[in-house]
Amino acid sequence: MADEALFLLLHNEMVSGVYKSAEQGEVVSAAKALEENGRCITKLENMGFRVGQGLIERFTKDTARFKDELDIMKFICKDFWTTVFKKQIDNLRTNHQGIYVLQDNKFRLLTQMSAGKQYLEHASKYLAFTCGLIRGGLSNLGIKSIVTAEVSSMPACKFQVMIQKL
Amino acid sequence: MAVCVAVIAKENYPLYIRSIPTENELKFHYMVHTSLDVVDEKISAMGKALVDQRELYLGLLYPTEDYKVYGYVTNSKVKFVMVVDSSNTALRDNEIRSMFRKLHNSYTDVMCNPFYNPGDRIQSRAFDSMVTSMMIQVLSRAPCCRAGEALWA
Amino acid sequence: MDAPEEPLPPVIYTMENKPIVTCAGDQNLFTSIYPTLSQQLPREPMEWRRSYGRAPKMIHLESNFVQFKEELLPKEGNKALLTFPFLHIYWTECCDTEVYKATVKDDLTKWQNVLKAHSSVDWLIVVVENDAKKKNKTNILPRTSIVDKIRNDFCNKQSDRCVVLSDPLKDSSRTQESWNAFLTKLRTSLLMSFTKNLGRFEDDMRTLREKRTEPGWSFCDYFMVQEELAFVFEMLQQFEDALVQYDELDALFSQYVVNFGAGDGANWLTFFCQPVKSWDGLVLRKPIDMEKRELIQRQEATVLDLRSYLFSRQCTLLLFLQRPWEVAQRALELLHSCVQELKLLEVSVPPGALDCWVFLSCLEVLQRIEGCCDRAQIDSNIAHTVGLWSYATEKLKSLGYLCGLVSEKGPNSEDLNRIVDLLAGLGAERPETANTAQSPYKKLKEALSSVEAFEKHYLDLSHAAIEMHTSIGRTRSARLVGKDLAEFYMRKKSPQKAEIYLQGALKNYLAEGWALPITHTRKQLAECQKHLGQTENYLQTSSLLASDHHVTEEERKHFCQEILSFASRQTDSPGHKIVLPLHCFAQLRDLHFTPSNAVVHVGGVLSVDITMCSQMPVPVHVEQIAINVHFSIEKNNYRKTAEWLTKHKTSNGIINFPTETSPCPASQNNLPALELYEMFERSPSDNSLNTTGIICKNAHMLLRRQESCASLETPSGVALEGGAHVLKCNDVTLEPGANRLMFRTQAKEPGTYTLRQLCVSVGPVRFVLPHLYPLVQYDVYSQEPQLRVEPLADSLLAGIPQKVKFTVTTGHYTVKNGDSLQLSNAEAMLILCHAENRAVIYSNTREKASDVLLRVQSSDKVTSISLPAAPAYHMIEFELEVLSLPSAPVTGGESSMLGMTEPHRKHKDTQKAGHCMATTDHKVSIDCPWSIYSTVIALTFSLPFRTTHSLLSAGTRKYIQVCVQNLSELDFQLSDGNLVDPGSADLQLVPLNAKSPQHTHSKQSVFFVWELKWAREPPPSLHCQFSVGFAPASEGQLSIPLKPYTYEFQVENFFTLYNVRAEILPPSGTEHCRTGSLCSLEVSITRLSGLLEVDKDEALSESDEYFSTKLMYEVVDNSSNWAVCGKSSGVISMPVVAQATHRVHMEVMPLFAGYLPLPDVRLFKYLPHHSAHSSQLDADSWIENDSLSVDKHVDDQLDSSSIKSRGSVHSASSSEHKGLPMPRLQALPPGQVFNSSMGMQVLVIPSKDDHVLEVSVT
Amino acid sequence: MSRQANRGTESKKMSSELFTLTYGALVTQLCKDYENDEDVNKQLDKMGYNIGVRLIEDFLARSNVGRCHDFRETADVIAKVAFKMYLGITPSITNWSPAGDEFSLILENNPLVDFVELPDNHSSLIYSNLLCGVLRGALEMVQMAVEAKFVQDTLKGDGVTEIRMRFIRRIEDNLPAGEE
Repeated sequence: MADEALFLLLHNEMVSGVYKSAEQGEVVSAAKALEENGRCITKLENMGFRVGQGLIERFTKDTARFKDELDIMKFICKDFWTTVFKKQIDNLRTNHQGIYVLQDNKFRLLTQMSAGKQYLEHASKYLAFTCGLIRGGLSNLGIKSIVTAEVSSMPACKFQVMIQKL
Repeated sequence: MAVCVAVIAKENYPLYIRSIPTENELKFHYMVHTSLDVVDEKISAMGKALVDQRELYLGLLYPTEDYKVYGYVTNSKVKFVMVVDSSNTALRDNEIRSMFRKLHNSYTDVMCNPFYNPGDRIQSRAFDSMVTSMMIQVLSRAPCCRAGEALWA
Repeated sequence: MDAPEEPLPPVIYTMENKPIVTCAGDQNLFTSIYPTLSQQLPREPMEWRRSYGRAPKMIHLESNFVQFKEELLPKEGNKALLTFPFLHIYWTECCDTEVYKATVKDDLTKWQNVLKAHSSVDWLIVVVENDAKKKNKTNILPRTSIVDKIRNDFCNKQSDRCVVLSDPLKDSSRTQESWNAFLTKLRTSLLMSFTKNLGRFEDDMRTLREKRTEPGWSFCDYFMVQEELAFVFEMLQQFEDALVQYDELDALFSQYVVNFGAGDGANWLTFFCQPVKSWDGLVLRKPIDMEKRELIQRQEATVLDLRSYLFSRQCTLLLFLQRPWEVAQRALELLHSCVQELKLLEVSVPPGALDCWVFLSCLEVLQRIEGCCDRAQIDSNIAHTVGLWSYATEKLKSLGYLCGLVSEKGPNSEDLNRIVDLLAGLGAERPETANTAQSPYKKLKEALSSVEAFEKHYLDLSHAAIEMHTSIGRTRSARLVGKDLAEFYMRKKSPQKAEIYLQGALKNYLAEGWALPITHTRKQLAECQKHLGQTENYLQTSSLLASDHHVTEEERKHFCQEILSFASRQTDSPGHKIVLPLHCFAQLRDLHFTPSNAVVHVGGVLSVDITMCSQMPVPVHVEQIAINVHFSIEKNNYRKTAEWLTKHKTSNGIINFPTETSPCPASQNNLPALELYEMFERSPSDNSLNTTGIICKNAHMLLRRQESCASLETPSGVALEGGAHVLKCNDVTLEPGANRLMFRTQAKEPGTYTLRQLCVSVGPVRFVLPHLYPLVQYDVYSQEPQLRVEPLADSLLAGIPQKVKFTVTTGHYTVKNGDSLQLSNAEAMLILCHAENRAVIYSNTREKASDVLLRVQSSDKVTSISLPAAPAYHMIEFELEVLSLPSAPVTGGESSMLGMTEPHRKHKDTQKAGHCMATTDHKVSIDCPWSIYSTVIALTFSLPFRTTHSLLSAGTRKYIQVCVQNLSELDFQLSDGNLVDPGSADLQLVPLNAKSPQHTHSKQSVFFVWELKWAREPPPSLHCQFSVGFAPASEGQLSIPLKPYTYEFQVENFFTLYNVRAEILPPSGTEHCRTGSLCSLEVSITRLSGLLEVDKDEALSESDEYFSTKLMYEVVDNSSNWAVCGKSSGVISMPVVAQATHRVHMEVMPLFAGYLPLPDVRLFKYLPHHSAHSSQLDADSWIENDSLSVDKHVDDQLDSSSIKSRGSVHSASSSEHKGLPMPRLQALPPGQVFNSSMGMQVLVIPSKDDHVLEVSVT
Repeated sequence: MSRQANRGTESKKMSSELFTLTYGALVTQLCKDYENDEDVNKQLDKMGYNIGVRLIEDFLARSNVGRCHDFRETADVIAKVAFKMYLGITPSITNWSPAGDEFSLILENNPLVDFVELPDNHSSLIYSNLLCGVLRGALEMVQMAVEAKFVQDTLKGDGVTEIRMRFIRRIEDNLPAGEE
């Protein structure tokens, strides 16, 4: 059993660490800055991806084989989310065409930021890692996907999963 | 007891395959590779099955004169294949299961090693020694006459 | 007793058996009933409750009715269940008490005693009633009397043992009822008997089994017992239960074998361990194989016999149960385990015997199954049968190899012997298959009969197996069978047939990345290709194997040698080239250019270093390594290069090539990487952030992408492309592992060169890398020679020597000795050539190449600089000193306007001017040796000084002041400033300056003053020439004498005509002026000279020798210390006579206390209006100006209050004579008026009452 | 950013895998970003420090331990309370220096390195170096300048993992700014 506080701080430190190392490269233009930003996001996402792969491998060790895609998504929303964030996804929607929207009304990594607009612009930094977690988890279960995220009122946020049809 | 242990990636290439040194390993590579046919069959059949039947252990894939080939598939679609000497008739299903569990646990640890790159061949020392233990492990259990129990079972 | 004898049916062990029921008593009666009975009995099913908690079953009972005989009753115990009578029935239709007493009773008693003797309690007495019989009876007893008698004679307290059957042959409802009652009774009693007796039997059986550890216990005996039970179940059509019996026997036996393996053998087991003499496979065509059964009974069966028999029984039952596929599956397990058991029990089996047995068995099972299923079923259940097919194939194969049927020269004598022995072991064919054409027996016999026959059968089987595997998607298994087939073909020396199978398998292994199978299959393929003489393919495979680490060192060397020897062999026959992919021979690791930015000028040398990893186990000598280069003329290849550098190159200019991963499919995670970005969505209204998030830029690509199972098989048919541009390096020996190769090239045409294809030639063999990736390019550029001339300092100063830098970029031009630059001098700019000028030559990359003396010859027209010889793409740099002769721009008289009269105005001007230096440009045209056109270069020099002058007056005495301002950054030494007026002779300029040279720091000014003296009437204007020597303060002494700095200007009408004096007197009776109290201002204007030239203008009016001129005065106080009360200006007519004076009195009021300067008094010429049109405009403009200036105080020199007062006047006047020409005012030149009270001050003391002050202000 | 927004009483325990794996991902990422292991070690220590200076706040708030009077007491709190609370392990405290200004924390099992197998090319990587940083940063916030370093590591084949702590000096009440 580890303590949550430690994880939250570690995560914060990773975020600021990644962004700090990016700042070393002086920002030239707005476009460049955005690109740099993108690189940071991607880096965090990749870390999350690797973690997701590992976690899902552990968490599904003793579960029965999954029936189908939806079965897997449910697992992510319930068991996976609970083990990682100590709560379930509040709402899962899908168009049955390989797009799923996972909504968390009180996302753990955002609750530590005081709610309201003032930190909104920083919010996405704190979602990247989790996007990776989801993508990594899914990919390890054999589902290639793209995971994006969206926040409009903290600490609620949506993760969108686009499944790559094979 | 196991004469060959293999871990096979989602994409069906071997992540790890090791057989007892005394035997010609090529034979086992062929055997394991061929067994994937049945693994695929079982997995696809499994899709339709009910939850309780959807266990990870696939059971006996196919027997040959000299060997029995057992299969197991993780939720991450990684397959474990284990070849056992047929003469080892005393070996029971639940023993095979428990061996697969050990494999799975050990594999999970490998997956969690941050320096391991998922999809790469497995070179973990821990995993290696675990497999070794499976291969040299001898049956401690004396083969007492189980006939009585066998009847009316 | 004349009843016909019921023949005893013989006991045969088939499912035709029925439980036996004996019949005693009236045989004729029974015979009459029998048909109905035997037909009615099975009609209704009956529930059978079973012991041992086994599920109850509904069964249809049948039975085999036999005449009662004592010997039918089993003696002690009952081993043979089949012959066991489960029920005994006594039949009678007696209805006459006499008859009963006389015969029936005794008979019954006898019968009962026999049963009792054998303690059999399953009996029934049936009394048949017939109305017909009764008819002719006289003394009728109550119907039931006989039955009652019987009941209490025999069935004490089990009355139900006696049943009545009424009119059984009638067709009435009553008959029906009694039948039903009877049948039910019969059934139940039968079942009760079963349960009882079977139960007892099973108990005995169990006790027997428990004895199995005791010495002398025989498995075979036990086998027979349990099989008896099985038979009964089968007889009752309880196949499940029957099967269970056999499975238990099976399990029991297996367990014994296992234990035997583990060391504790039961001695009875040794019976089974006799050497195997017959191996005629399973027999499944008859329900029971009696021969084998007897063998077991006689304890002479071998393991094979036992197993065969057991399985045949299981098979039969399974087929009854409609489970053919289970038969197939069990069969396979059985065959495998048999082989194992024989090993375990160390039973001696002649070589090949087992193979025969298995082969036959497989086919037997398959045929048996086919016998009872239709095609469709079979096809949909291949998964179950295919195992047997391939097992059979395998076995036949090994038989073939064993018996020398797979060699092209056929079996030898000992092979033949072996065949004979094997066939002997089959014995004669079984009768039941004797007339089936394709019986397993026949197949085997035939297959072993000849090489051809064998081949036919083997191929049939293999193809069947492959077909089946593929049909159910077991491609891998199919491949494997295919490989066996390939091996077979190779043995048969027909590689052309083998190839496709090997290729197919290899493809599959490559796709799934199984290294060892790949290697192994490749080796086979290599052999195959060699036989086929497919040189190219063979060499390719060889190279792959030579570079394969799963192959032993020797083998690698061997395959490598194959290539080399081929190469050496083929050298004599040119033309024919063999093209192979490079990657299996060597791999490109990295590449880097010098210069590292991969940009060279035409003619420059570029070297390319590559690291190539040879995969070969031995050093390989290579004639040539060539890189084809694609050339494209690229515009602006600089930009391109730049971006290319950033994209593809690490700073050190090294390009790394991805190493081909060893056979591990590229298919996994080779997706393009995600490109995520932060997303900010602002609300359109106020652009406040309302959503942030993460988006994926390249989602479309990722999602569209299909999972490609990328085979690693390189596309053969690599095109060898020839190109004009090739980088070569010849005769290198590639050591195993990393090798560094260097290519040098001299850059020719400018453009972009892309490295395309790399080709290594070993004899006629070409190892080709078709495309270098990532993109590798270098750029060649060409540059025009050019000359650049630029000042060393940021700006050049005129007048003093300045350094100028010349830079010649040679570009493609080579500077030869004698080449020179011809400068055509500009007259105002000199080129100072010193004793020695040095030129430095740099290479393109800015390294100093050499340092040479520069010759500069200068004539008055041209200066020629002879350049040092310099190669192309170099730079020559040298410096020259130039001097631009200073010349102040001639400043017009307007600057003389800046007089003492308006000091503040002057001040403002200087501000406006700022500190920017005046500049002069000098154009120099230069002829360069590389061009027929001359280059024109403009050099801009700025004047270090700015000069202004002013005229100063003291009464009639006049002074000229010259101010020299140093604008440059340098400090200067100014010496012997001098002012002359060459024009007027009699005028002298008396300098009032220090003789010593003056030092002026940057941004400082120096002033020079001269007094004007003249004897007679002064000239109306002066033409002054100011000159001063100067030198930079820093330099000690200069190479050349510098020209002095000169400045020319003009001064006009400087002679004083009027003197103006103003005076303010306190109000009478007071000693001082007070604020707010009116004081009187006395202005007196005095003419200082008689009529002069300058007076001659319109203003001048003459009346008989008496001249006067009109002047206008005006009192202005712009310090607004004073309020001018009443009229502040006026026009006077001034007599043009020396000392003529005009006084004016005015009233002013001081607004402040203290020493106040006097208000200004200004004097203008007042010109009458009879002059031209223009004048009037002037006047208008003047008025306009003033009235305008009232509104917006643009002109600070006019005091608002005074204007107000004056403005009113004018507005009046203007309204009076509208449109009429107005008089004009003309300012008097500053020199002409001298204000003697300038700078005077009056003491004003504050008044007691302030309110006046306020008044005055408003 | 307000750290530890919710000082809620709700269980703060979570699957240690998440933490362990996340840390692993971080380390490997750093290994990609920096050429040599020394730089990675530095970076880890620095990040640890930043975590430490924040963690102490949470620690003091949740474990109601008062101000420690001497280094020994501090050592106890670290081992028995802090490690227990955050990593669920209780290292033993051993070999005090005679001066009482140095001691060792012995970790029988270090949750950070579950599953980890160091590849040979990272021999000089101090995998768990973050911990040293955390200790340093946290103690600095309570006016203690210490030095923490690994002297044994199971990853390197040692029997146990040992962190050596050395007390440097007491810091007067001018708080150093975190190495932001």
